[in-house]
Amino acid sequence: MGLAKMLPELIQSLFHKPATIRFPAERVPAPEGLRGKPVCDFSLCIGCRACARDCPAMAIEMADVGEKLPKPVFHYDRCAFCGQCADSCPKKAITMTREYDLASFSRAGLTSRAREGSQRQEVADS
Amino acid sequence: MDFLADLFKLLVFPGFLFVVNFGLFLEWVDRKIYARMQHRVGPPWYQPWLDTIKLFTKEDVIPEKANPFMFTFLPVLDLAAAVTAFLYLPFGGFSSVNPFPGDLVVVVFFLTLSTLLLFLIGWYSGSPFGRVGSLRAVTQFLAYEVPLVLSLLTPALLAGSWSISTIKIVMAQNLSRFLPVTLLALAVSLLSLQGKLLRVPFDAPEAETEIVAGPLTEYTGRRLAFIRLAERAELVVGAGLISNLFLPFDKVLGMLGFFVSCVVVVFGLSVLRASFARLRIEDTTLISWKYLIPFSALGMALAIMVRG
Amino acid sequence: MLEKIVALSRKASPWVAHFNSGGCNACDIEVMATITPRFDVERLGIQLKGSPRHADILICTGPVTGQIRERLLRIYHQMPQPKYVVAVGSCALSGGVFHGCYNVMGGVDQVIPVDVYVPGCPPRPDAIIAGIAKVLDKMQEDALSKDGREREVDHGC
Amino acid sequence: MPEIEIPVGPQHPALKEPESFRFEVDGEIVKSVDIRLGYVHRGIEKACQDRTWVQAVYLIERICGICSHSHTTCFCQAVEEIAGIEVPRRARFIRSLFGEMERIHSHLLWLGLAGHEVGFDSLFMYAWHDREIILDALESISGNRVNYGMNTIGGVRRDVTEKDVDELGRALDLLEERVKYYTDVALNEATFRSRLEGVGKITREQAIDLGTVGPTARSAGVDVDLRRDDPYAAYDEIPFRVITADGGDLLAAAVVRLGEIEESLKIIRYIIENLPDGPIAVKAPRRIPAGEACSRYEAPRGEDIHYVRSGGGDKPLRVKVRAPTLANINAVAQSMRGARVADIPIIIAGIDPCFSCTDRMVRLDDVSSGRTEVLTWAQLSARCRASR
Ligand code: SF4
Ligand code: SF4
Ligand code: SF4
Ligand code: SF4
Ligand code: SF4
Ligand code: SF4
Ligand code: SF4
Repeated sequence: MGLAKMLPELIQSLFHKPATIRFPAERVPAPEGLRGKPVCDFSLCIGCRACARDCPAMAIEMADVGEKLPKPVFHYDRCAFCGQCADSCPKKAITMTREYDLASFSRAGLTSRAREGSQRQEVADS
Repeated sequence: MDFLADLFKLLVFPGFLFVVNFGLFLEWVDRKIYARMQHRVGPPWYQPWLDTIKLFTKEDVIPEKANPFMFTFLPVLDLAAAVTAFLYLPFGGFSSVNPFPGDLVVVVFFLTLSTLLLFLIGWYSGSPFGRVGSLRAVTQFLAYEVPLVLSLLTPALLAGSWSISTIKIVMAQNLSRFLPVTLLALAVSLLSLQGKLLRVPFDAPEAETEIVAGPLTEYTGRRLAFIRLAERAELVVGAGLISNLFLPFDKVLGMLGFFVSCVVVVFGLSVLRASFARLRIEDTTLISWKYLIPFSALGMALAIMVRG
Repeated sequence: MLEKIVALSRKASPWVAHFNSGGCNACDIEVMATITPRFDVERLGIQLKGSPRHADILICTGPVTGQIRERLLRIYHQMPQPKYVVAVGSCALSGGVFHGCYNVMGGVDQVIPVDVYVPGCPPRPDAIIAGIAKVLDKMQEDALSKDGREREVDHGC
Repeated sequence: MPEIEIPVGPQHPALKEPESFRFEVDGEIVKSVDIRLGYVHRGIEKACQDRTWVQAVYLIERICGICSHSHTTCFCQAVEEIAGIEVPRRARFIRSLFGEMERIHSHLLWLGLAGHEVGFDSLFMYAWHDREIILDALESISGNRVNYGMNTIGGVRRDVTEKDVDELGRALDLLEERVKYYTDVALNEATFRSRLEGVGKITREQAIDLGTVGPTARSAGVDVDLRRDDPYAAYDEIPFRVITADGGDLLAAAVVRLGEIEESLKIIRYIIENLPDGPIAVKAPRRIPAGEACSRYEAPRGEDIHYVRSGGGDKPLRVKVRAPTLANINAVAQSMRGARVADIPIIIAGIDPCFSCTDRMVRLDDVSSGRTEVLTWAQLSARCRASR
């Protein structure tokens, strides 16, 4: 039993540098395996729909991007960042990037678009 | 001309503007020290001012259940009471607006008044949290008021006067002899001031996790700003009073000394806030009767003995 | 000049009320984590307030369940103008994994207007702070624009 | 003094989740409580029925973020039992590893919140600051701080690498020292202790009668722990102690939880030293053969039960979840009677509630008038009595 047990530590921390990371000015890189925004490399994708089938959040829509086969378009406003799509893809076309800072003013802005090389297309949110 | 000078005193220096700004400064000191003790960076120095400005520009809402007249009138009165209390304090080489032999009593009276106003503020806000908070504020008021007054009386006894400026002079002259004697009273008065300002461990009346924000729960915008300013002003008065009576550095260092001793007092209050858990309202009362009051009485007895 | 100060004060002193509108807890603990030493949002002037009456920003987590809807509206209406809403977590944005559940409205913006959307399940505290920082800029802009911002929602309550 | 009705929740600073308690108080004493649950009820059990087995795991994970690993492990174990899948040994060890890491983060979270409830914000800040250590470890192994997504039917999804083991070792050294410090502070700081001692007390008999589980039961002297009594994952190979105390009050709960953190640290050390080699998962079929199973798991807050039934298709026929807080909530109602208003938040916090898994509600659809009404506990029991 005692009073003010934390006092010594409290006073000590007055003389230490604070533990705060001054985000957004200062950023510590996210760990290697972070499950951030999933993106699809269309050059690998064969349009098999396995990703859309297994996505628990129905965040993947197979959309016509002007190529022969439909390609996955991600709705990040629904995505649970679980990485199942990357696991399910037989061609390893989907990678979970380390990008996590996705805040946006509108939900329409949270939809992935077709990559360079193919026709750009924006999929409006329903 | 006299009238203008008085108005200046009332509104600018040492009145309203000075008190409010100094209060906001002390709030920053308190928050910063508190944050640093928790390994955090804490708010920038201008934070309290911006908080206040923002509150003034927010929408004013009068809840349906509140009494509209009381709801508007009480916060202003609360601030007025706290500022008035300060006008009776001499500081930093300036004498008070109206020094007279019993001004210590007047200051304590105005401090008490603002607590009672807080009770009304909560009671008429029409929120159950406000009511519980108000009842607790009054219960707590009974607990800390006695030790606060007793411990403030200790230097008064030593100096043999009720006038703050006289006590101050006597204390400053005999600081090395009197300070050890008054240490006990100083500690008790810091603790009771903590209670008076409703801060941890005596923050049951505003306990966030129990009753949201107690009496302030329903207040928004300007009215909330007034109450908050009144609390800051009370902090200035409390810190000023203690620094006047116990740590009269300003007799040596002038204005700077006053600032320093106020910051020292606020530092003490912050340390208290950081190192304890909140006490239940019953325990507050109990601790007051069991420890604070006996110790403040002991402090007084010491003072009487020293004076012989 | 005065306008600028007011705008600055809006931006630099946001008080936040946090409301779980039916989420899974994870977003809530991440919101709580933003006030802890590692992230310490108090350095940005952000304070977590218990009473919606004191808040400028409502942080909402969760897909809005059938029961919570009415509460959410009530809390939103209790907040004084100008008020902003940040939806944190994918299920607050659209229902996320809870899409199609019988008791879920599917997103905070089905009930009250939302200013900033922060995806993630849960978003890292950094991402939440970035989202709040976004809304802060918007607050400043709104305060500088001609008539500030007055908006009222009527979603049938 | 007049009787005042105090609503706590659904939006209240003491509750991080929306739940509603109505207290009739007389002065500072609680006269009666009406608990109204159901604000977070999302209908997950029903939703599972139209998710595939793969998808259902992620949905189950989001029953609750704090013990997400507990729920998924419990669910996967049930499914694996139905399908007769033998989970590789390494996967079982990794499941236990995450289970213990989750326990540590959850108990530190509790300690911080308990501090916060009683106004001891320094403790809250410190505990949550050191909680980041374990969160960092979780994040760097699994890729997310809270919903780790480690489990899948048939094993785990990510392996623990050499590098992770090294980092974990360092984190353990740091945590061991900090946990000792918190144990000292939490159990010895007079003001904090006075807020816990004798508060929210239940006796051993009550704990058994009310069916409490986990630390709530163990703090009342009931020696139950599924990890020992009905081992799952790798617990049959891991030596550890079950911590019990006999106060039955919140202080005893703190003793149990802090003791469990220390024990968990030891378990983790054992696991990383004895991690077997091998595959981390076996492939599960998309269609699970017909059958049913019940699986139990010792979550940080107590026994979690999942009942799963498959009809042989690619979706579950029925999933039923009984989460620990539901078992413990009766203890809250019990110890709340006659409590002081000041103790309300800490008593609620005492069982470490998190309602997202507990929530259920009674909804009355009046077919003739088309009105929908949600009943409170009091209304429900009144109806029951009337119809008897
Ligand atoms: S990460 Fe998960 S939720 Fe997001 S798109 Fe992929 S499968 Fe769907
Ligand atoms: S699973 Fe892979 S290959 Fe198949 S559609 Fe999705 S991204 Fe393309
Ligand atoms: S977004 Fe994900 S983590 Fe956040 S509350 Fe919803 S399900 Fe939970
Ligand atoms: S009771 Fe809980 S677990 Fe069950 S469906 Fe409702 S929210 Fe989900
Ligand atoms: S599932 Fe039925 S038999 Fe089993 S513990 Fe619950 S009530 Fe008892
Ligand atoms: S007991 Fe609490 S932490 Fe565990 S699943 Fe339920 S809500 Fe989540
Ligand atoms: S006993 Fe209550 S909680 Fe359990 S299944 Fe029946 S209604 Fe639901």
